[in-house]
Amino acid sequence: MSTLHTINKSPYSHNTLTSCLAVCSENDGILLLEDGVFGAITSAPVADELQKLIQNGISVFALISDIKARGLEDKLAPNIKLVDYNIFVQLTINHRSVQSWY
Amino acid sequence: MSTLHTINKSPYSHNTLTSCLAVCSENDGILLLEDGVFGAITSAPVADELQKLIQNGISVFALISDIKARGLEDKLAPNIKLVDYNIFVQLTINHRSVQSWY
Amino acid sequence: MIFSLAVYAAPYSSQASYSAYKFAMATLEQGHKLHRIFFYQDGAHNATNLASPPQDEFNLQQAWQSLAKDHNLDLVVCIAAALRRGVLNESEAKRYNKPSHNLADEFTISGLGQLVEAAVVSDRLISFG
Amino acid sequence: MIFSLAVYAAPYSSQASYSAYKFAMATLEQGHKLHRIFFYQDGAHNATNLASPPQDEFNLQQAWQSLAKDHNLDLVVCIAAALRRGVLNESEAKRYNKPSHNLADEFTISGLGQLVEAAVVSDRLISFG
Amino acid sequence: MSKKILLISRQAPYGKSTAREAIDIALAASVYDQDIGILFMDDGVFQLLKNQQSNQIDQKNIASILPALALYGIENIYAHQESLNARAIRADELILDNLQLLNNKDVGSLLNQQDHLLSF
Amino acid sequence: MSKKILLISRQAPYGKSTAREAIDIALAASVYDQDIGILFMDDGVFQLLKNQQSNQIDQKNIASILPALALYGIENIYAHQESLNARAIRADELILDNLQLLNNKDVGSLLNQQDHLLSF
Repeated sequence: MSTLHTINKSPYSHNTLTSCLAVCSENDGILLLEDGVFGAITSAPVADELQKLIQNGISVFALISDIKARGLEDKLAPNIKLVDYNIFVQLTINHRSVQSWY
Repeated sequence: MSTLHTINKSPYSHNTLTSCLAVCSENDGILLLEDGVFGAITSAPVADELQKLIQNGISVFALISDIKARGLEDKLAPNIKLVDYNIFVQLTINHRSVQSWY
Repeated sequence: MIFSLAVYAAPYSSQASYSAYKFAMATLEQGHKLHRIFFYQDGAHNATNLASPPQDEFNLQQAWQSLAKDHNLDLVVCIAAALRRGVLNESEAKRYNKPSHNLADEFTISGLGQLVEAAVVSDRLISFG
Repeated sequence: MIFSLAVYAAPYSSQASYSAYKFAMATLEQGHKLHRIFFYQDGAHNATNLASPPQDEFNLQQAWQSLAKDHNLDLVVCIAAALRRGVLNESEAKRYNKPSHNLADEFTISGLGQLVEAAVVSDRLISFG
Repeated sequence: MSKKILLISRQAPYGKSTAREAIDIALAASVYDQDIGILFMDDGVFQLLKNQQSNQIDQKNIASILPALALYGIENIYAHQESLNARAIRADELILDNLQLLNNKDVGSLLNQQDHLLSF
Repeated sequence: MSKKILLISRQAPYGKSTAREAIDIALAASVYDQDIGILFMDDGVFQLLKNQQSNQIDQKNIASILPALALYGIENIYAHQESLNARAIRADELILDNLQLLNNKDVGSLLNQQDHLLSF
């Protein structure tokens, strides 16, 4: 069984994404939303670690409406999947439980 | 003229103290209060940098009621001066203006 | 699937309540059951009927009420959180000798047990804070 | 010296309003003039008269009111912040067709200009958020 | 069938009301017949320090409330070892002596075993 | 005598209302005859990005409001260079072209020249 992690704080100002990455397991998913989507850009703190985790089987998603609202479409790191609320709901079904980091 | 900086967020979870240290100048003062007092303990992130700044003439203060409330009296880094609200008021008078970081 | 949501942040000041609202809409559109939305901590401010944002701004309190009416939703505000933050229904206002009450229609005030009960009966409990 | 304070955080949920209150007390004890305390953003929640915390907890809304009465303080809530967050006086409640109002005594609702004016006439303006 | 529910308390005491309100949920949850646990991590481990004198800031003492968790029958009380290490908090400084210490990997596994996660 | 007042806007747009409410103060302050400046630093520099489509989340567009600062006579608009660098934001991505870029040391000096600092 696996966990979906949601992150809604900027990794530039808060350490929530770092905390999440330290404990998330193979097959877990990470969804970035609200100010958490600043973690999806190439220059984000822990961007390298995020890419490494993606290679190791962790899926990383970002809410497309929050990406567009903040004008970040051209700045996204590779392998981050853009999703809408319908897919967000589906992700919560595909994982056993949801840990919201804030 | 100099600035008094106040910090009320934990440096373990927020990057406010780091931001403050990057721009504070000689003769400035830094007051830690509320959850900002976690920045006053020996193991705090940027504890080394804080000590260096103290050597360079920046004064660092922590609100004693917030230190005691959180049980941190035995864990304090050196050269951090414990102050009460009366001294806090005095510090705001001794500096030209106050920048609150949160 | 049976979903419940927990909302811990104030509307307007934080985007989290709005995200919860959009998530709630999506679960309903997909035909899932939304057992309860529980408002705790600053989430209690979602339940005031006095918020008066400018006409051209999204009014989340109203949006919750419409959604609840359309889908017969159970919107519950934690009583302890609500009392501390000044969100009262008529009976609590009387009990505490307060001059008025401000709980919006469609919301009910109840205990923390309602969050735990929601966890027990729901397949998924998603927190927004 | 002439002080003014700006309070940007909600009482109870955050310690910042309490810190502002203690700072205000200290300025008055030292004989300084406290020109104005301006409540903005979530600080607007300091001005509700409906908060009903347990008897054994510190009641910051009441504490502000006592302090204001004792020292004839000018407690001003930003109207835009207050309207969005559901803190209304009688005339705003009428204007927006709201069933009740909840602004505590000793607080007045006014515009953002009151913060700027406070900055202009005060030697020190200290923010708590 | 009882559900496995884990509360995750990550905020420091006093600066925000979150820590206090998380404990209130844990106590409320204990009366339902479920498998309830609570995990302290990140700044949440500061809640566990002895010698808190919260009367200094007119707040109720978190350290005094925490022993109620065990009294209310919550047996699974966890603390994140790396969070304690980063804050140089030793075992003898903690108010609870029935804590189970978990490393990063343990926390990951624990999360994956739960039906619901309540995060604060 | 006019006072030097600097607003410091450090929060990202949209996740919290802080960014928006800071701009409202700047605009309100402009009608008083004071020396008003505004400094964007830390996540506050994200407010300056072009191509914000905040209608996606039912909020007013910060990037559309910012040009009003100059229209309201606020001439001193600063951005913190190190904050832009850390976020890999280039000058051509910014909605304002009248920005003065300041490094760490410049910011320190700027703060020390003010009568009042309003921080958000």
